[in-house]
Amino acid sequence: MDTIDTVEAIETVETEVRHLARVQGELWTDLPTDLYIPPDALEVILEAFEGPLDLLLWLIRRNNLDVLDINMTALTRQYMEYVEIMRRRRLELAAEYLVMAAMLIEIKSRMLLPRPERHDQEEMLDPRVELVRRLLEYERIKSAARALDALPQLGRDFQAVEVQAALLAVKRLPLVGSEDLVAAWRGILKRAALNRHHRVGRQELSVRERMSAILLRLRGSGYTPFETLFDSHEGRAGLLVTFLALLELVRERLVDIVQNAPFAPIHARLAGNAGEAHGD
Amino acid sequence: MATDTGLPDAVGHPAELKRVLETVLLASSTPLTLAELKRVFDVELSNDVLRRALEDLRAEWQGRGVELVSLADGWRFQTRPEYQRYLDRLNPERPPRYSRATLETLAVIAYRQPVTRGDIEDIRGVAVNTQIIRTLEERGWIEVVGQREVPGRPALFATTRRFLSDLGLRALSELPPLPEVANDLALRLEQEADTAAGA
Amino acid sequence: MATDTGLPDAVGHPAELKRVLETVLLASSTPLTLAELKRVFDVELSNDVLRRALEDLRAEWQGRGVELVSLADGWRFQTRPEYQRYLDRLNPERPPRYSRATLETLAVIAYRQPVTRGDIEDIRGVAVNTQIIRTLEERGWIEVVGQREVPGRPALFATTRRFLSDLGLRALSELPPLPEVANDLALRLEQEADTAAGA
Repeated sequence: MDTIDTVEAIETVETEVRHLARVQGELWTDLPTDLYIPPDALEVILEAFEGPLDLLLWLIRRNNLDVLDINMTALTRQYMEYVEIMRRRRLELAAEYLVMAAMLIEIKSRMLLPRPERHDQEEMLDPRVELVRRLLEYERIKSAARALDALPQLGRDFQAVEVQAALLAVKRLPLVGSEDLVAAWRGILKRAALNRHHRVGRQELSVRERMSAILLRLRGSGYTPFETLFDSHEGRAGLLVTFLALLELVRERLVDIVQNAPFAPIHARLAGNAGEAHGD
Repeated sequence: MATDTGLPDAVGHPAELKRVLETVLLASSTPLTLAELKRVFDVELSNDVLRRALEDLRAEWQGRGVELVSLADGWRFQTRPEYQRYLDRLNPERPPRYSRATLETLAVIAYRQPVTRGDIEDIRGVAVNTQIIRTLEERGWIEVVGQREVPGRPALFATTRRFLSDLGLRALSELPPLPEVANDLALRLEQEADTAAGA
Repeated sequence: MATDTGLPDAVGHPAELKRVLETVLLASSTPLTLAELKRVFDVELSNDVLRRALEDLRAEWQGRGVELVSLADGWRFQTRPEYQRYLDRLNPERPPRYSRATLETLAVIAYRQPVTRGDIEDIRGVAVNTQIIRTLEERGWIEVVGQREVPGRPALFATTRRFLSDLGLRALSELPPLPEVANDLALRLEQEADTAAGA
């Protein structure tokens, strides 16, 4: 399975390179051996590889070399041809390609030397081992990269669901409690150092609330019979609150109370009432 | 019956048409118009077919925490307001707070209503920003209940029923009585005056 | 039976518990952990009760275009890949595919974490472009988890839970397995050593 993966990977790159290297109607399937290469082709070849390891793997597979028993002479020669052509074309050659070239030459020359007698473990190892280890590790990562890319990916192959909140609920509104109002009032008093403010008690609040209600009631109504402002179901306390509210409204010149003649019906209306239609 | 993707043909099967609509609408962050929804299908669908499928889908979602709604700019799924409290617990961003100026303005209107802007400014000792009044009006907590008959006929503000219910009160008289700060203050001033006199 | 919000008590009613879970999960763009889901309810729920409700919910959604999945960083509703073609028609700009260099860098970090930039360069044989690291960080797929205690103290990169979730996985162990080339190599190296020793 893994071998198949690897072979597939190589074939993919190879197809890619072949495809990319189709320049000026000519198909570049082999690494160039002559000196003339259309610069465009070389650039695409270069771009098709992720680096020297990638290039080496491609060369190995293309030449049917055994990764575990690389013919260093053949590999080094082909690699150097490639690098040389790039150098001649003055293409910007990543330093890594040259470092790899040096490494290949070193391995090749060490292969030519007779194996030293058993000194220690290090010395006994084939000089190619480190290169092979790196090539195989890189090949695995290449294959892993493709496997990762094949996984379904959020945003590309599926989407996260995000249902919006109802429009009304979208805006978070500040929470206010009655304590906050008391605290705010305390702040006002502290700042102003007012002592003319008397205590606002429950009784007075009922009156002020009723004042607002009466103003709303009278708005747009012109003259309103005085007694209709009272609700007998409220009981004495309620009636008293309404009466006090009316007195306060009159005192603050917000409401006019009119009686055209003694014992005639009493009417209330908003003070001034300019611009509003008169009911009577 | 099945296309190459292994999905039944959406158009020929009302159930699959609904599944696709549901999926597309759930995945979209913005409302989708009929025209946009049509684009999703291989085959041209009539508005009628589409609308019927959407109505069916809306009915299917009845009684759940998310509902399909038709808005001015298209159809979308949205959470029902009743479920907002659960969402809020998940995302416990600190609730926004009103500024001190806003709270003081609200307090003056609540305790001294009906008041004009001038009254509020007198009591607070500073100018009242128009934005503050607008914020409170938009919240539905204050309203204009009349004008004072003085030059300029300034608007008189009062708190609304909504204000009371949002604060969990039945009547204004259920607001806590203002503390004896004024008395404390008066007392302290007197004491200070005494101390100063005695010194 | 009903609370003041008019909603039945979610905890006492498995159906309502599921409705709330469904709503909260549908409304969240990021996966939600059990701990986060617990926060949603007034009453402390056990992991078992919660997990059972989630499994029920997942079963309820079977066969639709949206599925409930359990990921590295929690539970999430997401569209099934089979429905992507419909979503693509609606929104034809597909996200760009990552370059081979980016994917290889990601693979090194995913399979060999924690790694420094130097480690990545060793494995890939080329310098790692800063832009690649930034792209992966911005996607929220990799993060710095520490420094290696060597001169220069290079940053150690690892993949995030988000990376796993975005690929539909719960744990690193669910990543596609690396091909086992290494065994061949190990064998070969042993043989080499044997041969050398025998010579």
